[in-house]
Amino acid sequence: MTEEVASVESLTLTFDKIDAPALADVSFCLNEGESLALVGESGSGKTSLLRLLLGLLRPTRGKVRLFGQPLDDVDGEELRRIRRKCSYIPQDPFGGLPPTLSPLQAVVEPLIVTRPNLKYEGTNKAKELLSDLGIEEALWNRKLVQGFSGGQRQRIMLARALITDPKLLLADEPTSMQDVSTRMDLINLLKVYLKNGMSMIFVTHDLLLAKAMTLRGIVLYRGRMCETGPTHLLLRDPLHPYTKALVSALPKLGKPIEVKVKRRPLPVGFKGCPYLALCPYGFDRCKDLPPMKQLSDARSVACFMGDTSQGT
Amino acid sequence: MMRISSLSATYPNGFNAVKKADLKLSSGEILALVGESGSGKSTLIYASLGLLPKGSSVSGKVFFDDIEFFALPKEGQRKIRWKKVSLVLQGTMSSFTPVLTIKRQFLEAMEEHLSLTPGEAMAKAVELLEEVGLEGNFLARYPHEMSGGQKQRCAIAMALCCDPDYLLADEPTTALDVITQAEIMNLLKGIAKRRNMGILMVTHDLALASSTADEICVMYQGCTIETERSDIIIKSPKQPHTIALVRSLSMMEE
Amino acid sequence: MNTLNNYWLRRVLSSLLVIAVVLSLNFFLFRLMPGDPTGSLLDPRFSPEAKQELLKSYGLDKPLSQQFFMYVKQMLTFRFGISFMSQRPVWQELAERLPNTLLLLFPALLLSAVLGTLLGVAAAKGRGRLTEKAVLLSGAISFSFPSFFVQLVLLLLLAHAFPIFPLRGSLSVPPPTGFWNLVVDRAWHMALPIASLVLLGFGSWALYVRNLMVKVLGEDFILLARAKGLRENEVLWGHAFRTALPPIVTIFFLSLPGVISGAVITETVFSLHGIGKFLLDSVLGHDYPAAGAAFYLMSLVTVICNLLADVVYTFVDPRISFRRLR
Amino acid sequence: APLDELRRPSIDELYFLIIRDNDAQLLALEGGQIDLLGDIARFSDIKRLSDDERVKLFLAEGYHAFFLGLNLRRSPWDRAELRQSLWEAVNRRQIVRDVFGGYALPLFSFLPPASPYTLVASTSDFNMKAARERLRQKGWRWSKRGVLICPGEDKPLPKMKLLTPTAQVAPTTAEIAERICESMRSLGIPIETEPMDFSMMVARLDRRDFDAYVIAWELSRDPDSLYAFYHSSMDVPGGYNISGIRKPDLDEALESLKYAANEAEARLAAEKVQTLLYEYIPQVPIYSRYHIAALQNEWQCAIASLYMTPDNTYSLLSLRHENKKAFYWCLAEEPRNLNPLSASSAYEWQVLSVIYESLLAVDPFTLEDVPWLAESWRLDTVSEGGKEKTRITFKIREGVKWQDGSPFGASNVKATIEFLKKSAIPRYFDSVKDVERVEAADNTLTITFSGKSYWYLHQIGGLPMLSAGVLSSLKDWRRLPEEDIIGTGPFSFSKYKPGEYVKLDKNELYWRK
Amino acid sequence: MSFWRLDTLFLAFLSLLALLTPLLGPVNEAVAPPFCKPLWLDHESGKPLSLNAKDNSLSFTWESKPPKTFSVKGTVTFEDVPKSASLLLAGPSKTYKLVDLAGYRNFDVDIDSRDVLLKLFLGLSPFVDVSSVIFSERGTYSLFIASDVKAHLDLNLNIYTGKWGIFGTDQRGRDVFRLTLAGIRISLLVGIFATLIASTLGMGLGLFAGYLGGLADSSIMRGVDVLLAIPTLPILVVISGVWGRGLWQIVFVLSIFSWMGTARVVRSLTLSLREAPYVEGLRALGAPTGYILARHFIPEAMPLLLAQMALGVPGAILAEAGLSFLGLSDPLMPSWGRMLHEAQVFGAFTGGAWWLIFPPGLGIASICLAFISVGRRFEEMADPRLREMAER
Ligand SMILES: Nc1ncnc2c1ncn2[C@@H]1O[C@H](COP(=O)(O)OP(=O)(O)OP(=O)(O)O)[C@@H](O)[C@H]1O
Ligand SMILES: Nc1ncnc2c1ncn2[C@@H]1O[C@H](COP(=O)(O)OP(=O)(O)OP(=O)(O)O)[C@@H](O)[C@H]1O
Ligand SMILES: [Mg+2]
Ligand SMILES: [Mg+2]
Repeated sequence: MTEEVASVESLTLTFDKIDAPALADVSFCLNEGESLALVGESGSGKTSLLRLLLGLLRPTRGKVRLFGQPLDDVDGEELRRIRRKCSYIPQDPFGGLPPTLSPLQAVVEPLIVTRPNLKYEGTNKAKELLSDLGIEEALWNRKLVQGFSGGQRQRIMLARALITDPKLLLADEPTSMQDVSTRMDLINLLKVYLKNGMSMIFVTHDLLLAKAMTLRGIVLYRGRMCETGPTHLLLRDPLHPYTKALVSALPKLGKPIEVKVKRRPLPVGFKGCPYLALCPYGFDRCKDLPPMKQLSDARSVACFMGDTSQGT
Repeated sequence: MMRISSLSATYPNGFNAVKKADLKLSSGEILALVGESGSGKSTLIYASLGLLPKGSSVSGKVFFDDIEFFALPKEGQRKIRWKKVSLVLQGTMSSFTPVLTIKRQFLEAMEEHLSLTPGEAMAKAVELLEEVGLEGNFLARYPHEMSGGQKQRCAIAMALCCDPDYLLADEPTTALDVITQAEIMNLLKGIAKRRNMGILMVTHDLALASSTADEICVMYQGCTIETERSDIIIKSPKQPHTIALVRSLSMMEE
Repeated sequence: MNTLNNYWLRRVLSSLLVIAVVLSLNFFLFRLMPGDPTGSLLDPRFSPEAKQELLKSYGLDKPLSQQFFMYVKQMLTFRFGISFMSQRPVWQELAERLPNTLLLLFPALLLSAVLGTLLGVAAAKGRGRLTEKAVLLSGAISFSFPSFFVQLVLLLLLAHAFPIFPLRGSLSVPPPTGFWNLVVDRAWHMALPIASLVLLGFGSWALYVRNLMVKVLGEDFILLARAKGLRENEVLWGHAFRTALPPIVTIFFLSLPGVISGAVITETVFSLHGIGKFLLDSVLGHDYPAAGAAFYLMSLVTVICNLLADVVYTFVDPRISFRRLR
Repeated sequence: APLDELRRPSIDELYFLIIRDNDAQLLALEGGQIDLLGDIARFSDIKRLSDDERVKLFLAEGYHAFFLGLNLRRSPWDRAELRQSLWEAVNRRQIVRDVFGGYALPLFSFLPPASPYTLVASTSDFNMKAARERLRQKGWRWSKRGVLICPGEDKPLPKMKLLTPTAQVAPTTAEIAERICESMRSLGIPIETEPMDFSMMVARLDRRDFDAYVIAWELSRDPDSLYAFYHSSMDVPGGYNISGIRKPDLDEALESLKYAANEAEARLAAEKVQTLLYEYIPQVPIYSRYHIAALQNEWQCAIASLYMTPDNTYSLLSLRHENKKAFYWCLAEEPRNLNPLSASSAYEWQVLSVIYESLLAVDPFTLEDVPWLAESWRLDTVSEGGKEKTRITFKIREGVKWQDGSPFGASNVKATIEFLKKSAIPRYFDSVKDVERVEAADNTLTITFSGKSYWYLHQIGGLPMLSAGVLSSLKDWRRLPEEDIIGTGPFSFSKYKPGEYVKLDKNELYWRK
Repeated sequence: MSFWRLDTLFLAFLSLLALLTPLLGPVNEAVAPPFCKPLWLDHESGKPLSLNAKDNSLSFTWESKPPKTFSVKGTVTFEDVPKSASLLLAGPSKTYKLVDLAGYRNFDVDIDSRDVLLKLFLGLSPFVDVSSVIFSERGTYSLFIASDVKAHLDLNLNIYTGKWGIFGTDQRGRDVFRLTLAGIRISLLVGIFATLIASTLGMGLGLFAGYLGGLADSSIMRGVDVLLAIPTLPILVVISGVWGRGLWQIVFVLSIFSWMGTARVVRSLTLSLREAPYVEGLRALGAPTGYILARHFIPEAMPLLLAQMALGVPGAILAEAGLSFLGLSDPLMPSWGRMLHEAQVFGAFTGGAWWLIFPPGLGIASICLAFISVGRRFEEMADPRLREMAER
């Protein structure tokens, strides 16, 4: 039996001043050892979802469970105990690291926090991780405020996340600033961890990377899930028009990108399918919200398109 | 034409991040700067605009058209910034002043360099925001109320607001989904052609570089080792480092 | 939005609570203090009966609880009664002193904050240069001297040895006629006290602002602001200072009530008729109505300043949220 | 006599400039902003001013007296020989020289030196050897550490405290207290100062909760302080017999002083009392400060004597300046309350005393009574209902006008006295409480007292005269509107700008021509 | 950057002195007449004289400018009650009758040139300086008795030049130099301890209030409000009345009433800091609140705090002076603040007695400067941003 690591149920989040919800009705479940890719439009609520999962934000509606515990009910030490099984890589490498520490200190820190008794081994492990991630030894003791490149910072954040051997890794675009070869190294490193039973939620815009890293993916659009399924299928055989667009927009070596987006104006307070604005198809029915439709074990899609093929 | 000739930059701690780099960016063209992380790409950009921390030393020359940037007095340098060349920083997330609204941060640049009425400036800002796929009401937000990608798009829009002749963009699309990224790239390309703007774009995405850029420049350990037309460099990379780069990309695609 | 309203509602309510606590503390503290108001009227020819008569005429013979209710009523209705010492309405006493103190402290606080801020910013701007060293040194010196030392020396120098400024008071005697002459006269009299307070006060501001600014100036958004080709002043003030502003504002508001009670020495040295000295005198003289009212007002000012500090803080720092962290 | 030559003042405007800080006062005087500065206490100031050509300094014996008080209810102060030794153990001269630079008198009497009733002590001066010797003879011993042991006991004296005002309020007093403690310690009395807020100290004294204290008094010309300080009936909570002396023979002498029928009797009684006091020494006199005042040299014709510096009303009447008509007088404290009924501080009276006048005045040269609003008076002891009573008949001066123009007369005096008695105003409570009857006819005023005492004359003669019109419209004696500050004096109230100055104008209706 | 710079050396030196001051012995005792100038001040005035007249007369020469004061003390015993007798002091050209001894067999002489009675007796104005009148000439002086019966005398003549020690004496004749040394200890103790306690309190409570938010925040901040809003003055009076005015009471009072500002400042810093992504990252790790506060907030707040502390020590030293001003400090505790205050009260400022003012005044100032400078270095150590040229 694999155990559930994290699950969310009809999660909705609205921010104070802003009308449109940052997340609407998102549900999924992540089992032990599984890794999940979160892809989606910029601003579609990926970061917010991660923060909700960790209880850093409180949902407007819906439930979050981490390791079987509903986060609403726990607080204090209990919450921290749960959190200690997780690691989080914030999206911003420039704000995400404590400025007054050196890389080595920053990497050891999570260990000190979660398992103080491991401090000594921690330093060795941190050194190991840092050199695995290609941070030269000369930089280990320089304070972070004194200047590191974006990629370097991201790698330090990754090392920081991995050092605790988390059960669940929540990574928010952890490799966006890496060059291709470093990225490969990181992927390989992460894969080792995944093999050892770590679960992961991986936010990325790089579908290829998502495919390489994860088995399952969720596509978010304007705070709503529009498609979920095995990543390779999502890439090979996208069902939702947005996923299709994403796949087709993938830049390929040497080929010019062809994206033709035509925006369709939507009335204010439009309640229907959020993608209607960009959808090349667009039916009358799309004025209603398409429900999430289970297509097979692992795949579901929120679009009326499947229905149309059945002749409406 | 923007030209960087044998530019070297050393940080106050003595680290020589850029070594005699040479670069040429013609108007109306897009030049992609690639290279492994830490190779000095960002430093090159900062250095060429004289924005390195105090105590750093920079040598070499940077020309914007015929103007030698470092030869200018402070005031002259200031006038060139943003008006002639603008910048998208790598860490856009923390490059907005946290306590000012986006609107303010937009307008001040335009106020400084363009003689527009506030109304015109607002209209222009809204227009630019819409072009990068954000609604006009984002102007009223504070930086912390936006997602990473939204900030990045804002930063791009802001970089365009004074119609600069050159745009130096440091990984401008890392936080964007591919569609938006494609839109933005199209936008930039369009502007480059239309307004004869030269764009220097740092990226790690060789595919993106090859599909958008006219030329690609590869940096390695602070040196610019190879500059070539993009289609050529992909097919026949010369330098070993470039070869490795291209190879790892094709590996990814599998 | 709702949570925010809630927050302010609770904030105001708890401020009222603070006032209530302070009120009762004030009352009981005074009565706790050994001694009684007749002490200051000691005269060998008074017989014990005359003394008793005195207590009775002040209502001090009543039980404490009754006195307390009277006191609370007085405070809440802002009718502070008659001062023991002057036999005049306390309101009148306060009203005639308040303008002087305000005229002294507000400009002084404002000027020292402004001067200190300017210098602090200049120091941060001229990092590592002579300007910074000069500001740091002058700031430290300004902070290091006891106030009456500096004020007396200033008085001796600028009012006595070189009589540029008047020696005492807030008005010439007899006062000049005509509105503008009065204004000029007032300004001339206040110049030295205010200048001395500014001299004493700007240092801490300068040191503090410089620290904040140096940190902010190292941030990335300053780089972008520079890259935008903004004028150096715009970068310095519009971005760096604006970001460093929230704690500065807090300190400003917090230092307001403190300086009022700190005005005693200045008021003595420059013979100004102000609240500070009044406070001290009425406490020492057990002038319950006067001291009670003065402290009540001070507490009110403090509480309002605290509230203002919070309000202004939320205005100047949009990032702030008062939610409870988990 | 110079008093007869006094005329209407030549000063048109009299300003009391309020300056509280000592340094500022001095600088203001030097800068010419004030013409008269009274009560200069710091000898560094005196020295500085004595070198200054522009000012003239005056020195007078005053009514100031500074005592070391003891609690006679407690051991060891109940022992007369200890108190007597203490008298000799304190080096008054040294204190006077060091603390006042010589500008004070070592005090060897229980009345101020200027008082006509003072009996100068024959008791000896500072003599530590004699002090110790007296104690040894009476059986006192010293412990190894030099602490005194009471005869008949085996433990040295316990640690004691000397109450003193804080250095803030009274720097010299605090300083002297330190020195006195040192003297007492060298005699073997283990004592330390305990500085405290003045009113707190008064409360401790009122509760009789103290070992010893130092206190300064501004006494008066009459020896009435003796009764208040040393009569056993005053040893009640809040009473002025703080030391708690209760001696029948002293009480008897004090009573005969208090109820003396005439001056001669009073003089005799006062002598008796003081002789007894020299024996009992309920408190130890330390020093009496000279009054020192400085006047700008350009002002002429000041009236000053051995007893009074020129800061008095007579001087204000006679002062002349070649071309100045405005006079600036330093006021060292805020005159918070310009109401003669409730004003209590000396600073308030500094102002009020030139506005209000009373029936009698004191000759600055002889300290004798001189006629003022009363032209003459007579003191009789009469028998009424089997009781000896005092009757005083005043002949009231004619032609005196209130500052508002209405005439002053015997009926006004009657109204004043009756108002004071009726309202039981603390300040005047004791002065009028024995008044039985007041009769006014034409310009004669007859007052009958329930008892017999020579001092009634001074008590009534010193009352400020208030206008009957003002009194009748007064609702609460504690509040006198500014426009009702109306006296008969040489100056009339014009303006009080709190914190800055009080301005008085020449009274054009003043009765002197 | 070396730690041992001038400021640290200076403070270390002061601390050493402070440790040694108990060796000074009692400093509160008078050693010379009050208000003596420092010895090195003017060289013209001659040496003090102390002479004893055992037989009938005493002669000496005075060859410099007039002394500050002189005194004659002792006893004169006549073999019989004299009808006319007086003590005379004869100068080169004039003879002064100091006291009339007629009618006494034994006479205790106690004359001081400051006595007003002596001035009046000499027929001088009470405001002249007798010694400058009598000793206006240079030459031979003699002190003798003129009487109709034989006299035995045991008189001491002391001539003071009004100079003493390195810094002179104060109004009680105490040695200002020794007082200054002793003052170091008090000022340092009060300054350091009061600030330490206050900043620790302020820091801790401010951090917790800001970081935890909610109830913790509002209750702590309301506490702060109350403390800020209660007038400190009567409390000071009451406390000093109830507990006395010793050193530790002062430290306590100063620290209890000075932590609120720090708390509020730290809280507002915390409020903005707690939204930083890396702090969020740490919370996401399940880091204990204590850890986050200790490892990140305290270092972040440290520069601010150290700045406050560096300013706080001088502040406390000055506040102690203020308390002395209100009479709320131990009069036997010779702190610098107290010395300054006493100097002011006894007219040293207008009297031009700058040697009383400058040692404590400059002492306070130099301690404060040293603290500020050391504080700044601590700041720089704690925060590389203040140290490095991190600015662009
Ligand atoms: N302020 C600084 N002081 C010293 N060294 C610095 C500073 N900033 C950057 N460096 C170093 O300079 C080198 C180049 O940094 P730069 O930011 O230019 O890299 P980059 O090519 O932009 O890398 P990335 O793709 O990861 O952003 C890195 O090794 C970095 O550690
Ligand atoms: N503090 C906030 N206040 C108001 N709106 C916010 C706030 N934080 C995020 N949002 C909004 O919520 C939506 C989701 O934001 P989120 O950061 O989760 O997006 P994202 O999927 O991570 O995007 P990106 O890929 O660009 O980082 C965005 O539209 C954003 O503008
Ligand atoms: Mg995001
Ligand atoms: Mg970079």
